[in-house]
Amino acid sequence: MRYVPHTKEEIKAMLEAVGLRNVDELFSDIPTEALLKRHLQVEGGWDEEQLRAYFRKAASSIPDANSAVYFLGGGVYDHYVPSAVDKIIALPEFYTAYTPYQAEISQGTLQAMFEYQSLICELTGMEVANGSLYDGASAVAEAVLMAMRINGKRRVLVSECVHPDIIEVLRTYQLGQDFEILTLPQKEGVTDLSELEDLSNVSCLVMQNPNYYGFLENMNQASELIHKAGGLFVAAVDPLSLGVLKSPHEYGADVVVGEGQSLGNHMSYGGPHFGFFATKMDYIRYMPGRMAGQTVDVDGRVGYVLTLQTREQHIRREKATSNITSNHWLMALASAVYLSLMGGSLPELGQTILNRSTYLAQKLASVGYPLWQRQYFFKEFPIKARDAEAVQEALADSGYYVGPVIDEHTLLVAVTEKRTKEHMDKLIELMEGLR
Amino acid sequence: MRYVPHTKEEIKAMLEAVGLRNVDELFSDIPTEALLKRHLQVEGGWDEEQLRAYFRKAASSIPDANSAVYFLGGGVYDHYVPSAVDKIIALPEFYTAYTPYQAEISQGTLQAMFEYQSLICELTGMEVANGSLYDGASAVAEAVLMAMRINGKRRVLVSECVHPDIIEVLRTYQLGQDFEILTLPQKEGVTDLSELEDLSNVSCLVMQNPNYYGFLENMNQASELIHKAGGLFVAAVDPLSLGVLKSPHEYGADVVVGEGQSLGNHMSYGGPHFGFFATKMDYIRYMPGRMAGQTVDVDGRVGYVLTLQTREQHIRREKATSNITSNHWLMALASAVYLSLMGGSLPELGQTILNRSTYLAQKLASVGYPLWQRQYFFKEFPIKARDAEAVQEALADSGYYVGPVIDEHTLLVAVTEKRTKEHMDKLIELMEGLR
Amino acid sequence: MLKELHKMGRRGPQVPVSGLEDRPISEILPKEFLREEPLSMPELSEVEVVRHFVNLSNLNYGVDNGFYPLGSCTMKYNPKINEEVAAWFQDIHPALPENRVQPLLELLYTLQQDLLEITGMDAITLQPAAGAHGELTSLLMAKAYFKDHGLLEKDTVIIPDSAHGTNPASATMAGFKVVTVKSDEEGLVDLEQLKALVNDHTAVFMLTNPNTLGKFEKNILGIAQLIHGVGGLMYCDGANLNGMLGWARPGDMGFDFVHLNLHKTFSTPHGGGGPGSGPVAVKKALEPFLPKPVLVKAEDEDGDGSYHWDYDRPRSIGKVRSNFGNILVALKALAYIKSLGGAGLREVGTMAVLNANYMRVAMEDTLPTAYPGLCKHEYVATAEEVKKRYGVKAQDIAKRLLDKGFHAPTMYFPLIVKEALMIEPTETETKENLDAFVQAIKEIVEEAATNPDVVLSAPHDTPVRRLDEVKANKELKVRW
Amino acid sequence: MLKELHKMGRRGPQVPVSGLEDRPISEILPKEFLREEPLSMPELSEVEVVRHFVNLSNLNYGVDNGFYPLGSCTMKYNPKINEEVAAWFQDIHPALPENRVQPLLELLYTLQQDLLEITGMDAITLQPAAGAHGELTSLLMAKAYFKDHGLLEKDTVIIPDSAHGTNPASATMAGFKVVTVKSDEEGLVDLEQLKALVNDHTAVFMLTNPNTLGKFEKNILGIAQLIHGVGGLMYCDGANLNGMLGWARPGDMGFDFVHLNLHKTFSTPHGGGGPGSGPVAVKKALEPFLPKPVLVKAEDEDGDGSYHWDYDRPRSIGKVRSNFGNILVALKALAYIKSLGGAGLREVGTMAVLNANYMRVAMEDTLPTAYPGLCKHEYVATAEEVKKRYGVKAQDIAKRLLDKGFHAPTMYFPLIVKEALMIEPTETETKENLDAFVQAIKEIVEEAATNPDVVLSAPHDTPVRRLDEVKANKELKVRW
Repeated sequence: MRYVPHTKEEIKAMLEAVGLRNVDELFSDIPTEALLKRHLQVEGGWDEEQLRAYFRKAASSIPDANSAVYFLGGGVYDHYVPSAVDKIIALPEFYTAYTPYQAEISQGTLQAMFEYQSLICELTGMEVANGSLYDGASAVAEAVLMAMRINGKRRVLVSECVHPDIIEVLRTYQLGQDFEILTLPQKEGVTDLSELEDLSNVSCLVMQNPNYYGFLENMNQASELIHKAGGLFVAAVDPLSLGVLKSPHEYGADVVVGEGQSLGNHMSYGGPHFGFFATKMDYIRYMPGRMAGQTVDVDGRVGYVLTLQTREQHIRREKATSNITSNHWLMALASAVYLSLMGGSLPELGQTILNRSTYLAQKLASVGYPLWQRQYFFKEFPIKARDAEAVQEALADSGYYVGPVIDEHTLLVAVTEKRTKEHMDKLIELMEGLR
Repeated sequence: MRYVPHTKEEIKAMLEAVGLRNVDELFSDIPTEALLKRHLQVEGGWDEEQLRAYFRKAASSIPDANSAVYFLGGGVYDHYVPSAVDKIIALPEFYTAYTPYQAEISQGTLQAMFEYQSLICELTGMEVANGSLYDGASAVAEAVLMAMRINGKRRVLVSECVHPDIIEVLRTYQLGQDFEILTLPQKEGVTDLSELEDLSNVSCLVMQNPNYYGFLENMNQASELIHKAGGLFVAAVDPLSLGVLKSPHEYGADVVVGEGQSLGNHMSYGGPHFGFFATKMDYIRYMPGRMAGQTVDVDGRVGYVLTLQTREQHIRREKATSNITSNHWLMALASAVYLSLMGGSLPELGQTILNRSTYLAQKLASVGYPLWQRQYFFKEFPIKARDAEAVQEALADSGYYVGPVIDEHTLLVAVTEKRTKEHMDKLIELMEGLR
Repeated sequence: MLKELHKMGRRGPQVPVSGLEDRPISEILPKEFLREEPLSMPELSEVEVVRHFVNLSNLNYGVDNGFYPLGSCTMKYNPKINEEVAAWFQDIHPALPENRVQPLLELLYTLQQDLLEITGMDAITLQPAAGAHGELTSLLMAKAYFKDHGLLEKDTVIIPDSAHGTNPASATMAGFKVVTVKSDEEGLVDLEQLKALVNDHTAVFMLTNPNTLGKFEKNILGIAQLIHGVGGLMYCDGANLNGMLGWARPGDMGFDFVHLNLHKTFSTPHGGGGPGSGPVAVKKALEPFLPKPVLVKAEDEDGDGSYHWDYDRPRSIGKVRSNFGNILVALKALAYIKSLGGAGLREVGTMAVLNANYMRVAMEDTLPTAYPGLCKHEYVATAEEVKKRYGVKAQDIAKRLLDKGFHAPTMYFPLIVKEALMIEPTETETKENLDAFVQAIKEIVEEAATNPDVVLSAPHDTPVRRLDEVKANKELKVRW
Repeated sequence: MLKELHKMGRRGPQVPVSGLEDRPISEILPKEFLREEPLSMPELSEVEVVRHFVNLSNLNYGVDNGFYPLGSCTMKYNPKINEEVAAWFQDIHPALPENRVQPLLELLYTLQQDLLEITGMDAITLQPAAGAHGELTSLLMAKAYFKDHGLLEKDTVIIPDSAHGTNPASATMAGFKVVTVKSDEEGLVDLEQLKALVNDHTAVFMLTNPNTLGKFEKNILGIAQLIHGVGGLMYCDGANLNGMLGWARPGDMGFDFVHLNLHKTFSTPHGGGGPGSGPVAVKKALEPFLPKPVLVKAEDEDGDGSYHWDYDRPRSIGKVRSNFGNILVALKALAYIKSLGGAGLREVGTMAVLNANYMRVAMEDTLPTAYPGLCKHEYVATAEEVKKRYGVKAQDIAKRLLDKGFHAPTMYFPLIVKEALMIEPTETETKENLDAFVQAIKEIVEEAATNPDVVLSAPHDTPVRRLDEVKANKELKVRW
């Protein structure tokens, strides 16, 4: 049988050693009423060729980024993944290991985690980072919970321009906590910072930059505002934008989180990706998640261990900073490899994305799809269309994909460094034809 | 620039260290007349996304075994390759190493080579094997050259039923050597062993089993015959058949060679595959190619080295047993992994291939495509058709491929363990419709 | 270290070309949006990056290197075919219109149906990213359920003292009070104490079954009755499902919800710390509260199905993460399930339990099981006696095992066992490997008696030797 | 060892199912064809096989582990993208009708055209499987060429004493007599001796240029004139093409044919011993003799091309192997060429030569170059002085380098240099790596002076230590 190496003779010998007559007796501690009296009705027992045929049939009929042209955005993007990234995270010693509990035989994971943390710190300008969380949305929720742990206040301000998934996840996490969420309204595509009245007992303000629409927020003003009110500034950012956009450190963010997919991870129909989490040294003991730290071994050699484990659930149980244990390390490792390969090119990358997306936005406007709002943007932007869904469907029939659809008359268009002039000109032509 | 890590400052510093003013001076030893005065006219300088687009465009428009159904044979077959095989030969320490000249840091390659040799010996029943040659056809040529080195005779008998590529390669190698090739005619699809008259000074007899047509030869009789004449028996075999077919040892072969593709290697439009080469201990010093041997290190620990290197070109130069140096080790490694995974299943594999191919041959005969000759076969068989090429083309339009075409009225049909009843029934239906 | 390989101006792969003319960034964005602080990234060539990480990988130990009996982690073999087929889906965007991804949705729906059959439950979400995330999701659903039923007094979660730390941590995050119930002398929930603890405040009883001692909670039916009797919910931490796979189902023994760890029972690799996947399967009563969207199948008049992400779930707790779940992990699990089928899954359960019991018995003389008798997928040995006699602790034994080429068992867990070594062999290990491990344990205990220093100072043959965790915590060097 | 993991009845992956009823083999084939001897294969589970080979791989050292200055082997970085894109072509059968594989043939034709431009030649075959195979192919073509011209006296191949061993071995296989020409004090072909050796019997002069000392044969034009003067052919062993890539072309300096090593100059990985690929490019005069089939392009009236395997080559030497060549290797080389383009290829040549010269100069004080002065892609240092002084040989230095994390240079080659260490850094190495290697050499020579035992008994930190080759040769244990 697949993956079970035992021969019949061995099974017999092992049962004898245990003092049992048959395998049924291995389950004699399960009450008869709870025992399954039949086989599971699960189709299977397939060989590898059957598996390949089954999965290939499905895969080959989906317009993926290799057969279609994606201008899709909304938090997940068709970015360039260097070939070396995939090869490295497929190394068996990386992907078949568990969490590095035995540090002496896990230095590969631990050093890479230390390096990942360092890279995230350099990118965001923050002082410390953890070893990853599940995704960008849950990272925001964890950031908010941390802010409340830090300052004990129970009101949270969230811009309505952050990704709806973030707001929704935050509201879900709120079910278990006693705090209030106040939203800052959107005005002309960006957060309206003018309507804040009662800023008492505000733990933190959550802003996203570029925001859900791809528009750039006034992060300086937001930061000033919340700091005046005595709260923490939580910034959710696209890490790939930080080669050109102001770093969170520059506008005084206290916690920087975000979705890491753009850093060398595939789209994977939405997951697995990872969330990154960086903050100030002062808050390190309030942080959720794993962290690697440098130390020495008994011979004085430099090595790495999981550190500050006393924050974590397996030590602190109900008093832990979070319940997280398995995070999304392999995806964070991919980003560490990505940043090692492309880190020096991030300014160039940011610039070309700006250049491409600006080109497309201007051209689309010229053929009748103006920007929904006149704001500065990075990588993606919302356009107006008479019937957004109809446009999306019609383009899909030509193998071109835009979206997601924001409302009946608005849809997002994202332009990564994989989209060439040729792709864009074709899209423009197709869309012009749809008017 | 891609793959060159030097910064401008470094280049300057390095030139200075060498005492040169510019890079042109690095090439001052090349006569001006021989210097290229322009850039190479080679299109390129592409990034990875351009490379992907370029190669994907070509790959996606070819009917490969994942999008089409292959009944193609003639020496290369659409066999099942277990997923683990591909993952293992892609391990960087295996595929980015050179020939194991520094044994102490090449034990991975060397032990695997020792194991590969052992597996080939077990499979063929022979005593020794080398670490691979280029392919089956060149392996036959090397076997013939070895036979002549051993017994000094200069006439070589070759059945006309061996693969035409083998005969052709042998004739090419003959250009450099002083020997005579005598062919044994084909009769009813197998070698006619009755017409041998002058067997004087015959160095060896080359037979293939299953032969080019897929038919089974009378290897016992051939072996007896050549041995009576004092020559060596060179058997070219399909290693995958040896789970069920008589082993070369059983019919007394002196040299066993063959194409190893069927053992875990992809078709790759014909290469790279590998040739295996096994013989008797008596002939080990006459063998071409690399070989790993077991030994111990200074601490008495078991280890492996390249052995009998004194046969080889880098030591013996013009007196070497062959000029071969780089062989096809990685492909042979794939076969070692394959045999480790599937070795115990070879009898079952042989049986199912027999069962499938017999089923198809009978059904095709029943719809008007009889066997070209009534002989026993393994895996592939020749059928008669009014217009073989027309049949091939018509099937190709439905995504079904048979062949190669042997002559206007005959084509080969191969049935591997990847061809299901469903595939075969569809082929039968299509072919019936073509009559 | 990466940073030390840095050289300003060096580059890895090129940024893909656009075909557009370059425009200076100042023409595109006002300065106020632009970075002024220099960006300090290591600048490296591709070969240096590859070597760095290849060599790092060789300092690691994975399932592909050897035996990994890390208790409660179910470190079984990760089949290569699963990696191969899942990768075919890696370049799909989650915002693709539903009508373009039907074949993928069908795969995910099939996985859902298979997991429901495996657990004996009625409805499921693939959304949670990991086991702990599944726990949190479940407890938030419980919260919503009680609120929906107007049972606002339901504020307490009861958790055995042998439970994973995630259980109380998740309960806290979900806003419940945590009450601990002790284990009895058999290593099972102390029924008497449980009865005393259960009352109208009891919201959820979180039970890992088989538990972390590897024991099947044989009183499970009675426990369920007790909890249900006060209107509480029975939650199954499914981390240990491998110990009863194909033999018994949470849904048949009174559990109302359960999370699965696809990266344990269903062989998806753990990746050195994730990504996992923690689907939650529930009974009908909890279905309305599942996170949205829920993947549903609609059948047309011809019986043909189409698949939809259902967002119209008014009582849903909402999303617990962005998008739909760890899809590639889910596909690997589906490949695993399809490679086994019903009979194969049961054989997995059988052999996981046989392997554990075989080792347990073989080790009994050397390191006795804390709670003797039949176990399921794992058991917990205690080094208490060895420590008393020779001063050699569980950790020392664990470290010495590294020298002998094994990964160590889980140490010092569960907390109720002194000098605990929690051993889970999984079904993919050969008898020879089990024998070799038992032999290694015997040798170490022998060493403890005759030459304790070699054990106390272990490991000796690892890339680094024993590391100073106190220094790491004190000096907190967590970045370059 | 694999065999020791064997357990009768254990199985790896399943044989794919057929959907047919099983038939006993005796119903299909008569007994005379069937195996009677038992087949003794190791029977293993998939996890054991994977672990075995993963752990073996970790005993190896590849370019992805570190610096690999193995002279004449051009161990440059193997870009991962090349592996990725070539794999897309792995499941194509060579008997597919030509009209179904036009896009692939176009790629191969493009590679041919690019290699012709790179070498300055007129026609090419991709068929040879390796460098030595390319040599043999070339010499058989020469044989056919002379026969075709009725020049039967052409029976001798002249080869410098610094040449790779494959040159004379290939000449012998092609049925030529071999005559050796010495190197002069500059490490170049001794012109005077060459003149004395050249006569009407001279068929081919096989010259490696740049040669194995890393020297460009500056008299190449005169040599070509000399050989052509007697009707002989100039053959270029292109193993060292990296040393003049983009700067000079064999076709522009009088060579009539050249083989390329795609696994050297064009970055395709060596795989621990192949597969390589050894295309042969020729001048017009030799084109008729190329192995068949030859890949040709036919242009229709619209200028659209179609590609064909041309078998109608009456003067061809015939096939040198089955099928068309090592296609996947060729595609990796094409990806490499396309990633670089003309300017990039020239930069490769430049930096390969700069790296070699930089190291040469840096090492001069420690291990002097056998033939001083400008080199191309490699140079040969001699440990003769170190041996005389301290008794430490080139091999000892090589083995000690392994301890310091480097692969060793090629040892004891070319044969004309005593205690030779042949060093080829390639262009993909950083200056830091070169400096570190030079530093290591310095340390070793220092050790040789102060503590020679540590060098003589090296390596110390490798998976095994120095191995007994004599025993291996004597006892000949070459299988289990």
